[in-house]
Amino acid sequence: MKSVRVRYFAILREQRGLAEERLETGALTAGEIYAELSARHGFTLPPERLRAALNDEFAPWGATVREGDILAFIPPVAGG
Amino acid sequence: MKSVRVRYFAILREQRGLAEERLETGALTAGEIYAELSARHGFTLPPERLRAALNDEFAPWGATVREGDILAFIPPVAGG
Amino acid sequence: MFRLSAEPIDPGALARSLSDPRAGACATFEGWVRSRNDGRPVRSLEYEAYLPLAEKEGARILAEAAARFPLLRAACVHRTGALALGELAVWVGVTAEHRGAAFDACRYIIDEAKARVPIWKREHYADGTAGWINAAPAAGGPPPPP
Amino acid sequence: MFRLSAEPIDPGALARSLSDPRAGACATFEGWVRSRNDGRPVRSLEYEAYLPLAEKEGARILAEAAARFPLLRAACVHRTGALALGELAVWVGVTAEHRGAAFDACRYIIDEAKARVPIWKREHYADGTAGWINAAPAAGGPPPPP
Repeated sequence: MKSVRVRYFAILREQRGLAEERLETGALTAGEIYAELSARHGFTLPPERLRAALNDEFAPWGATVREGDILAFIPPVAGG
Repeated sequence: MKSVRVRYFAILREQRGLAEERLETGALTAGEIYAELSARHGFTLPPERLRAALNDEFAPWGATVREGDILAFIPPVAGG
Repeated sequence: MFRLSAEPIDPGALARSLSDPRAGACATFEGWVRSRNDGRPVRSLEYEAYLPLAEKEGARILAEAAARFPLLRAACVHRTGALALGELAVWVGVTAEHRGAAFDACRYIIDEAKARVPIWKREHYADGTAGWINAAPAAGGPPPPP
Repeated sequence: MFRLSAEPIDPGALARSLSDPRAGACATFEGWVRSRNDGRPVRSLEYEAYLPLAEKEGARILAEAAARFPLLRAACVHRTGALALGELAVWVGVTAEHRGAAFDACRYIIDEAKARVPIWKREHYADGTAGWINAAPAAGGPPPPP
Protein backbone atom coordinates (compact mmCIF):
# COMPACT_ATOMS: atom_id res chain seq x y z
CA MET A 1 0.00 0.00 0.00
CA LYS A 2 1.10 3.54 -0.70
CA SER A 3 -0.27 7.02 -0.28
CA VAL A 4 -0.98 9.12 -3.41
CA ARG A 5 -2.43 12.61 -3.91
CA VAL A 6 -5.22 12.57 -6.50
CA ARG A 7 -6.46 15.76 -8.19
CA TYR A 8 -9.81 16.07 -9.96
CA PHE A 9 -10.89 18.72 -12.47
CA ALA A 10 -14.12 19.84 -14.11
CA ILE A 11 -16.71 17.05 -14.40
CA LEU A 12 -14.55 14.61 -12.42
CA ARG A 13 -14.26 17.12 -9.60
CA GLU A 14 -18.04 17.47 -9.59
CA GLN A 15 -18.62 13.73 -9.69
CA ARG A 16 -16.12 13.09 -6.90
CA GLY A 17 -17.38 16.07 -4.88
CA LEU A 18 -13.87 17.31 -4.12
CA ALA A 19 -10.83 18.69 -5.93
CA GLU A 20 -8.14 16.64 -4.23
CA GLU A 21 -7.78 13.69 -1.90
CA ARG A 22 -5.14 11.46 -0.41
CA LEU A 23 -5.63 7.87 -1.51
CA GLU A 24 -4.23 4.71 0.05
CA THR A 25 -3.97 2.14 -2.71
CA GLY A 26 -2.27 -1.08 -3.72
CA ALA A 27 -2.78 -0.33 -7.43
CA LEU A 28 0.40 -0.01 -9.44
CA THR A 29 -0.34 2.21 -12.44
CA ALA A 30 -2.31 5.38 -13.21
CA GLY A 31 -4.78 3.26 -15.20
CA GLU A 32 -5.34 0.82 -12.34
CA ILE A 33 -5.96 3.67 -9.94
CA TYR A 34 -8.49 5.26 -12.29
CA ALA A 35 -10.31 1.92 -12.62
CA GLU A 36 -10.42 1.60 -8.82
CA LEU A 37 -11.72 5.16 -8.31
CA SER A 38 -14.14 4.97 -11.21
CA ALA A 39 -15.76 1.81 -9.81
CA ARG A 40 -15.97 3.40 -6.36
CA HIS A 41 -17.37 6.79 -7.43
CA GLY A 42 -19.24 6.03 -10.66
CA PHE A 43 -17.25 8.36 -12.94
CA THR A 44 -19.01 8.57 -16.31
CA LEU A 45 -15.91 9.14 -18.46
CA PRO A 46 -14.18 6.01 -19.76
CA PRO A 47 -10.36 6.11 -19.59
CA GLU A 48 -10.05 6.42 -23.39
CA ARG A 49 -11.65 9.88 -23.08
CA LEU A 50 -9.15 10.96 -20.40
CA ARG A 51 -5.44 11.51 -20.02
CA ALA A 52 -3.40 10.92 -16.92
CA ALA A 53 -0.88 13.33 -15.42
CA LEU A 54 1.78 12.46 -12.88
CA ASN A 55 3.48 15.20 -10.86
CA ASP A 56 2.09 17.93 -13.13
CA GLU A 57 3.16 16.30 -16.38
CA PHE A 58 1.25 14.17 -18.86
CA ALA A 59 1.92 10.45 -18.37
CA PRO A 60 0.79 7.22 -20.04
CA TRP A 61 -1.87 5.15 -18.29
CA GLY A 62 0.74 2.47 -17.72
CA ALA A 63 3.01 4.80 -15.72
CA THR A 64 3.93 3.45 -12.29
CA VAL A 65 2.59 5.59 -9.45
CA ARG A 66 4.84 5.89 -6.43
CA GLU A 67 4.41 6.93 -2.82
CA GLY A 68 3.76 10.67 -2.59
CA ASP A 69 3.10 11.18 -6.31
CA ILE A 70 0.47 13.66 -7.47
CA LEU A 71 -1.87 11.92 -9.90
CA ALA A 72 -4.43 13.85 -11.97
CA PHE A 73 -7.06 12.78 -14.46
CA ILE A 74 -7.60 15.14 -17.38
CA PRO A 75 -11.11 15.19 -18.86
CA PRO A 76 -11.43 16.23 -22.53
CA VAL A 77 -10.20 19.81 -22.63
CA ALA A 78 -12.38 22.71 -23.78
CA GLY A 79 -10.46 25.97 -23.75
CA GLY A 80 -11.06 28.91 -26.06
CA MET B 1 -10.56 66.89 -80.23
CA LYS B 2 -11.95 66.61 -76.73
CA SER B 3 -11.00 67.77 -73.28
CA VAL B 4 -10.23 65.11 -70.62
CA ARG B 5 -9.11 65.33 -66.98
CA VAL B 6 -6.10 63.13 -66.33
CA ARG B 7 -5.05 62.11 -62.80
CA TYR B 8 -1.61 60.81 -61.88
CA PHE B 9 -0.58 58.87 -58.78
CA ALA B 10 2.65 57.83 -57.11
CA ILE B 11 5.55 57.37 -59.55
CA LEU B 12 3.50 58.68 -62.49
CA ARG B 13 2.66 61.83 -60.52
CA GLU B 14 6.36 62.31 -59.83
CA GLN B 15 7.36 61.68 -63.43
CA ARG B 16 4.67 64.03 -64.75
CA GLY B 17 5.39 66.64 -62.06
CA LEU B 18 1.71 67.19 -61.28
CA ALA B 19 -1.26 65.29 -59.90
CA GLU B 20 -3.87 66.32 -62.43
CA GLU B 21 -4.14 68.08 -65.76
CA ARG B 22 -6.66 68.90 -68.44
CA LEU B 23 -5.69 67.29 -71.75
CA GLU B 24 -6.88 68.17 -75.25
CA THR B 25 -6.57 65.02 -77.30
CA GLY B 26 -7.81 63.33 -80.45
CA ALA B 27 -7.03 59.87 -79.07
CA LEU B 28 -10.02 57.57 -78.69
CA THR B 29 -9.22 55.07 -75.94
CA ALA B 30 -7.55 55.06 -72.54
CA GLY B 31 -4.70 53.05 -74.07
CA GLU B 32 -4.14 55.52 -76.87
CA ILE B 33 -4.08 58.41 -74.42
CA TYR B 34 -1.52 56.64 -72.24
CA ALA B 35 0.67 55.99 -75.29
CA GLU B 36 0.46 59.67 -76.23
CA LEU B 37 1.31 60.89 -72.71
CA SER B 38 3.99 58.28 -72.18
CA ALA B 39 5.81 59.35 -75.36
CA ARG B 40 5.53 63.02 -74.36
CA HIS B 41 6.64 62.67 -70.71
CA GLY B 42 8.86 59.59 -70.76
CA PHE B 43 6.88 57.49 -68.28
CA THR B 44 8.92 54.41 -67.33
CA LEU B 45 6.01 52.04 -66.69
CA PRO B 46 4.76 50.05 -69.70
CA PRO B 47 0.95 49.81 -69.97
CA GLU B 48 0.96 46.11 -69.08
CA ARG B 49 2.11 47.10 -65.58
CA LEU B 50 -0.70 49.67 -65.20
CA ARG B 51 -4.47 49.68 -65.04
CA ALA B 52 -6.73 52.43 -66.35
CA ALA B 53 -9.62 53.99 -64.46
CA LEU B 54 -12.40 56.04 -65.98
CA ASN B 55 -14.57 58.26 -63.78
CA ASP B 56 -13.26 56.64 -60.60
CA GLU B 57 -13.83 53.06 -61.75
CA PHE B 58 -11.47 50.50 -63.26
CA ALA B 59 -11.79 50.33 -67.05
CA PRO B 60 -10.17 48.30 -69.84
CA TRP B 61 -7.46 49.97 -71.91
CA GLY B 62 -9.83 49.81 -74.89
CA ALA B 63 -12.51 51.89 -73.13
CA THR B 64 -13.60 54.93 -75.14
CA VAL B 65 -12.77 58.20 -73.38
CA ARG B 66 -15.37 60.95 -73.81
CA GLU B 67 -15.40 64.72 -73.36
CA GLY B 68 -15.17 65.62 -69.69
CA ASP B 69 -14.20 62.13 -68.50
CA ILE B 70 -11.75 61.69 -65.63
CA LEU B 71 -9.01 59.30 -66.70
CA ALA B 72 -6.49 57.88 -64.25
CA PHE B 73 -3.53 55.55 -64.61
CA ILE B 74 -2.98 53.10 -61.74
CA PRO B 75 0.65 52.06 -61.12
CA PRO B 76 1.21 48.67 -59.45
CA VAL B 77 -0.38 49.01 -56.04
CA ALA B 78 1.57 48.58 -52.80
CA GLY B 79 -0.70 48.93 -49.81
CA GLY B 80 -0.22 47.22 -46.48
CA MET C 1 4.65 33.92 -23.24
CA PHE C 2 1.69 31.77 -22.22
CA ARG C 3 -0.30 32.50 -19.12
CA LEU C 4 -3.60 32.01 -17.41
CA SER C 5 -5.36 35.06 -16.06
CA ALA C 6 -8.09 35.31 -13.45
CA GLU C 7 -8.45 39.01 -14.40
CA PRO C 8 -9.81 40.55 -17.63
CA ILE C 9 -7.34 40.45 -20.53
CA ASP C 10 -6.03 43.74 -22.01
CA PRO C 11 -5.50 43.08 -25.72
CA GLY C 12 -3.92 46.47 -26.44
CA ALA C 13 -1.19 46.02 -23.87
CA LEU C 14 -0.53 42.48 -25.08
CA ALA C 15 -0.24 43.57 -28.72
CA ARG C 16 2.22 46.31 -27.71
CA SER C 17 4.30 43.73 -25.86
CA LEU C 18 4.86 41.93 -29.19
CA SER C 19 6.26 44.93 -31.01
CA ASP C 20 9.63 44.56 -32.68
CA PRO C 21 11.34 46.93 -35.11
CA ARG C 22 11.56 44.15 -37.69
CA ALA C 23 7.85 43.25 -37.42
CA GLY C 24 5.75 44.01 -40.48
CA ALA C 25 2.77 41.90 -39.44
CA CYS C 26 0.80 41.20 -36.28
CA ALA C 27 -1.98 38.61 -36.38
CA THR C 28 -4.24 38.21 -33.38
CA PHE C 29 -7.08 35.93 -32.39
CA GLU C 30 -9.64 36.71 -29.72
CA GLY C 31 -12.11 34.13 -28.45
CA TRP C 32 -15.25 35.77 -27.07
CA VAL C 33 -18.03 34.32 -24.94
CA ARG C 34 -20.98 34.05 -27.29
CA SER C 35 -24.66 34.06 -26.57
CA ARG C 36 -25.40 30.60 -27.98
CA ASN C 37 -23.53 27.35 -28.30
CA ASP C 38 -24.89 24.48 -30.38
CA GLY C 39 -28.18 26.34 -30.54
CA ARG C 40 -28.60 26.76 -26.76
CA PRO C 41 -28.82 30.27 -25.26
CA VAL C 42 -25.85 30.80 -22.94
CA ARG C 43 -26.03 33.14 -19.93
CA SER C 44 -22.44 32.98 -18.70
CA LEU C 45 -19.59 30.53 -18.37
CA GLU C 46 -16.63 29.58 -16.25
CA TYR C 47 -13.21 28.20 -17.03
CA GLU C 48 -11.25 25.90 -14.79
CA ALA C 49 -7.59 25.07 -15.44
CA TYR C 50 -4.96 22.66 -14.18
CA LEU C 51 -2.56 25.48 -13.54
CA PRO C 52 1.01 24.13 -13.64
CA LEU C 53 0.30 21.67 -16.44
CA ALA C 54 -1.69 24.22 -18.49
CA GLU C 55 1.20 26.67 -18.29
CA LYS C 56 3.73 24.02 -19.29
CA GLU C 57 1.65 22.81 -22.22
CA GLY C 58 0.94 26.38 -23.36
CA ALA C 59 4.66 27.20 -23.27
CA ARG C 60 5.38 24.08 -25.32
CA ILE C 61 2.84 25.14 -27.95
CA LEU C 62 4.45 28.59 -28.25
CA ALA C 63 7.89 26.98 -28.58
CA GLU C 64 6.58 24.66 -31.30
CA ALA C 65 5.11 27.63 -33.19
CA ALA C 66 8.45 29.47 -32.98
CA ALA C 67 10.22 26.41 -34.39
CA ARG C 68 7.74 25.88 -37.25
CA PHE C 69 7.16 29.46 -38.42
CA PRO C 70 9.52 32.44 -38.91
CA LEU C 71 7.86 34.54 -36.23
CA LEU C 72 9.34 37.25 -34.02
CA ARG C 73 7.18 37.10 -30.89
CA ALA C 74 4.10 35.22 -29.77
CA ALA C 75 1.83 35.29 -26.74
CA CYS C 76 -1.30 33.55 -25.55
CA VAL C 77 -3.38 34.41 -22.49
CA HIS C 78 -6.42 32.40 -21.38
CA ARG C 79 -8.95 33.50 -18.80
CA THR C 80 -10.02 31.44 -15.83
CA GLY C 81 -13.03 31.93 -13.56
CA ALA C 82 -16.46 33.36 -14.33
CA LEU C 83 -17.00 35.22 -17.63
CA ALA C 84 -19.96 37.20 -18.92
CA LEU C 85 -21.30 37.22 -22.48
CA GLY C 86 -19.02 39.10 -24.86
CA GLU C 87 -16.00 38.84 -22.56
CA LEU C 88 -12.60 37.96 -23.93
CA ALA C 89 -11.83 34.30 -23.07
CA VAL C 90 -8.54 33.82 -24.91
CA TRP C 91 -6.11 36.09 -26.74
CA VAL C 92 -3.37 34.99 -29.14
CA GLY C 93 -0.98 37.36 -30.89
CA VAL C 94 1.98 36.77 -33.19
CA THR C 95 4.35 39.22 -34.83
CA ALA C 96 6.52 38.33 -37.82
CA GLU C 97 8.32 40.06 -40.62
CA HIS C 98 5.68 38.85 -43.07
CA ARG C 99 2.00 38.15 -42.72
CA GLY C 100 1.98 34.50 -43.81
CA ALA C 101 3.99 33.39 -40.79
CA ALA C 102 1.98 35.62 -38.45
CA PHE C 103 -1.35 34.14 -39.59
CA ASP C 104 -0.13 30.54 -39.69
CA ALA C 105 1.50 30.69 -36.27
CA CYS C 106 -1.52 32.43 -34.71
CA ARG C 107 -3.82 29.74 -36.00
CA TYR C 108 -1.46 26.95 -34.96
CA ILE C 109 -1.34 28.30 -31.42
CA ILE C 110 -5.10 28.62 -30.93
CA ASP C 111 -5.80 25.25 -32.57
CA GLU C 112 -3.26 23.47 -30.40
CA ALA C 113 -4.23 25.36 -27.25
CA LYS C 114 -7.85 24.37 -27.65
CA ALA C 115 -6.89 20.75 -28.28
CA ARG C 116 -4.20 20.26 -25.65
CA VAL C 117 -4.13 22.77 -22.80
CA PRO C 118 -5.94 21.41 -19.72
CA ILE C 119 -8.67 24.04 -19.45
CA TRP C 120 -12.35 23.22 -19.12
CA LYS C 121 -15.43 25.25 -19.88
CA ARG C 122 -18.72 25.07 -18.03
CA GLU C 123 -21.63 26.83 -19.67
CA HIS C 124 -24.61 28.21 -17.79
CA TYR C 125 -27.71 28.19 -19.96
CA ALA C 126 -30.69 30.52 -20.01
CA ASP C 127 -32.92 27.70 -18.70
CA GLY C 128 -30.91 27.49 -15.47
CA THR C 129 -28.99 24.32 -16.31
CA ALA C 130 -25.21 24.10 -16.73
CA GLY C 131 -22.78 21.65 -18.20
CA TRP C 132 -19.13 20.91 -18.90
CA ILE C 133 -18.30 21.10 -22.60
CA ASN C 134 -16.89 17.92 -24.22
CA ALA C 135 -17.66 15.90 -21.08
CA ALA C 136 -20.11 13.38 -22.56
CA PRO C 137 -19.08 9.75 -21.83
CA ALA C 138 -18.79 9.03 -25.59
CA ALA C 139 -17.09 11.46 -27.95
CA GLY C 140 -20.18 12.19 -30.03
CA GLY C 141 -19.67 13.83 -33.43
CA PRO C 142 -16.99 16.34 -34.27
CA PRO C 143 -15.95 18.68 -31.47
CA PRO C 144 -17.57 22.10 -31.94
CA PRO C 145 -15.31 24.92 -33.19
CA PRO C 146 -14.11 27.20 -31.63
CA MET D 1 -16.54 48.97 -43.46
CA PHE D 2 -13.47 49.96 -45.47
CA ARG D 3 -11.89 53.35 -45.10
CA LEU D 4 -8.73 55.33 -45.56
CA SER D 5 -7.46 57.33 -42.62
CA ALA D 6 -5.04 60.24 -42.56
CA GLU D 7 -4.99 59.94 -38.75
CA PRO D 8 -3.53 57.16 -36.56
CA ILE D 9 -5.68 54.03 -36.39
CA ASP D 10 -7.20 52.97 -33.04
CA PRO D 11 -7.29 49.16 -33.11
CA GLY D 12 -9.16 48.81 -29.80
CA ALA D 13 -12.06 50.96 -30.95
CA LEU D 14 -12.19 49.13 -34.27
CA ALA D 15 -12.26 45.69 -32.60
CA ARG D 16 -15.09 46.85 -30.33
CA SER D 17 -17.04 48.02 -33.37
CA LEU D 18 -17.08 44.42 -34.62
CA SER D 19 -18.65 42.96 -31.49
CA ASP D 20 -21.76 40.88 -31.90
CA PRO D 21 -23.51 38.69 -29.32
CA ARG D 22 -23.17 35.70 -31.65
CA ALA D 23 -19.42 36.23 -32.21
CA GLY D 24 -17.14 33.56 -30.74
CA ALA D 25 -14.06 34.59 -32.71
CA CYS D 26 -12.32 37.79 -33.74
CA ALA D 27 -9.27 37.59 -36.01
CA THR D 28 -7.27 40.72 -36.69
CA PHE D 29 -4.30 41.64 -38.83
CA GLU D 30 -2.10 44.68 -38.29
CA GLY D 31 0.49 45.79 -40.81
CA TRP D 32 3.29 47.74 -39.15
CA VAL D 33 6.01 49.92 -40.67
CA ARG D 34 9.18 47.90 -40.27
CA SER D 35 12.74 49.02 -40.04
CA ARG D 36 13.99 47.17 -43.12
CA ASN D 37 12.53 46.14 -46.44
CA ASP D 38 14.37 43.79 -48.78
CA GLY D 39 17.44 44.29 -46.62
CA ARG D 40 17.46 48.10 -46.82
CA PRO D 41 17.14 50.16 -43.61
CA VAL D 42 13.93 52.20 -43.75
CA ARG D 43 13.56 55.53 -41.96
CA SER D 44 9.91 56.32 -42.67
CA LEU D 45 7.33 55.93 -45.37
CA GLU D 46 4.31 57.52 -46.94
CA TYR D 47 1.14 56.14 -48.45
CA GLU D 48 -0.76 57.76 -51.28
CA ALA D 49 -4.23 56.60 -52.33
CA TYR D 50 -6.69 57.15 -55.15
CA LEU D 51 -9.43 57.96 -52.69
CA PRO D 52 -12.79 57.25 -54.34
CA LEU D 53 -11.55 54.20 -56.22
CA ALA D 54 -9.68 52.81 -53.20
CA GLU D 55 -12.81 53.06 -51.08
CA LYS D 56 -14.94 51.38 -53.75
CA GLU D 57 -12.46 48.55 -54.26
CA GLY D 58 -12.05 48.09 -50.50
CA ALA D 59 -15.83 47.88 -50.04
CA ARG D 60 -16.00 45.29 -52.81
CA ILE D 61 -13.35 43.16 -51.10
CA LEU D 62 -15.30 43.24 -47.82
CA ALA D 63 -18.48 42.27 -49.66
CA GLU D 64 -16.68 39.38 -51.34
CA ALA D 65 -15.38 38.17 -47.97
CA ALA D 66 -18.90 38.29 -46.52
CA ALA D 67 -20.18 36.24 -49.46
CA ARG D 68 -17.41 33.64 -49.24
CA PHE D 69 -17.11 33.11 -45.49
CA PRO D 70 -19.71 32.82 -42.70
CA LEU D 71 -18.59 35.98 -40.95
CA LEU D 72 -20.55 38.42 -38.80
CA ARG D 73 -18.69 41.71 -39.28
CA ALA D 74 -15.53 42.85 -41.02
CA ALA D 75 -13.58 46.09 -41.26
CA CYS D 76 -10.40 47.33 -42.88
CA VAL D 77 -8.73 50.70 -42.36
CA HIS D 78 -5.62 51.80 -44.24
CA ARG D 79 -3.47 54.78 -43.37
CA THR D 80 -2.48 57.50 -45.80
CA GLY D 81 0.23 60.12 -45.43
CA ALA D 82 3.54 59.99 -43.58
CA LEU D 83 4.18 57.13 -41.14
CA ALA D 84 7.02 56.52 -38.70
CA LEU D 85 8.68 53.18 -37.96
CA GLY D 86 6.46 50.89 -35.91
CA GLU D 87 3.27 52.76 -36.84
CA LEU D 88 0.13 50.89 -37.78
CA ALA D 89 -0.33 51.06 -41.57
CA VAL D 90 -3.34 48.82 -42.05
CA TRP D 91 -5.83 47.10 -39.75
CA VAL D 92 -8.18 44.27 -40.67
CA GLY D 93 -10.65 42.67 -38.26
CA VAL D 94 -13.28 40.00 -38.73
CA THR D 95 -15.75 38.51 -36.27
CA ALA D 96 -17.52 35.21 -36.84
CA GLU D 97 -19.24 32.52 -34.83
CA HIS D 98 -16.27 30.21 -35.35
CA ARG D 99 -12.58 30.85 -35.75
CA GLY D 100 -12.04 29.21 -39.14
CA ALA D 101 -14.19 31.76 -40.93
CA ALA D 102 -12.66 34.65 -38.95
CA PHE D 103 -9.10 33.65 -39.90
CA ASP D 104 -9.90 32.84 -43.51
CA ALA D 105 -11.85 36.05 -44.12
CA CYS D 106 -9.19 38.19 -42.40
CA ARG D 107 -6.50 36.76 -44.60
CA TYR D 108 -8.63 37.06 -47.73
CA ILE D 109 -9.23 40.75 -47.02
CA ILE D 110 -5.60 41.68 -46.44
CA ASP D 111 -4.37 39.61 -49.39
CA GLU D 112 -6.89 41.18 -51.77
CA ALA D 113 -6.45 44.68 -50.36
CA LYS D 114 -2.70 44.53 -50.94
CA ALA D 115 -3.20 43.22 -54.48
CA ARG D 116 -6.07 45.42 -55.64
CA VAL D 117 -6.69 48.61 -53.67
CA PRO D 118 -5.05 51.63 -55.35
CA ILE D 119 -2.67 52.62 -52.57
CA TRP D 120 1.03 53.24 -53.10
CA LYS D 121 3.93 53.16 -50.70
CA ARG D 122 7.03 55.31 -50.88
CA GLU D 123 9.89 54.30 -48.61
CA HIS D 124 12.50 56.70 -47.30
CA TYR D 125 15.78 54.92 -46.66
CA ALA D 126 18.46 55.58 -44.09
CA ASP D 127 20.87 56.64 -46.87
CA GLY D 128 18.58 59.57 -47.82
CA THR D 129 17.12 58.03 -50.97
CA ALA D 130 13.46 57.18 -51.45
CA GLY D 131 11.43 55.07 -53.83
CA TRP D 132 7.98 53.85 -54.75
CA ILE D 133 7.49 50.15 -54.03
CA ASN D 134 6.60 47.93 -57.02
CA ALA D 135 7.30 50.76 -59.46
CA ALA D 136 10.11 49.19 -61.45
CA PRO D 137 9.41 49.18 -65.23
CA ALA D 138 9.55 45.37 -65.31
CA ALA D 139 7.88 43.25 -62.66
CA GLY D 140 11.05 41.71 -61.29
CA GLY D 141 10.74 38.60 -59.17
CA PRO D 142 7.92 37.84 -56.82
CA PRO D 143 6.31 40.79 -55.06
CA PRO D 144 7.59 41.03 -51.48
CA PRO D 145 5.15 39.98 -48.73
CA PRO D 146 3.53 41.72 -46.92
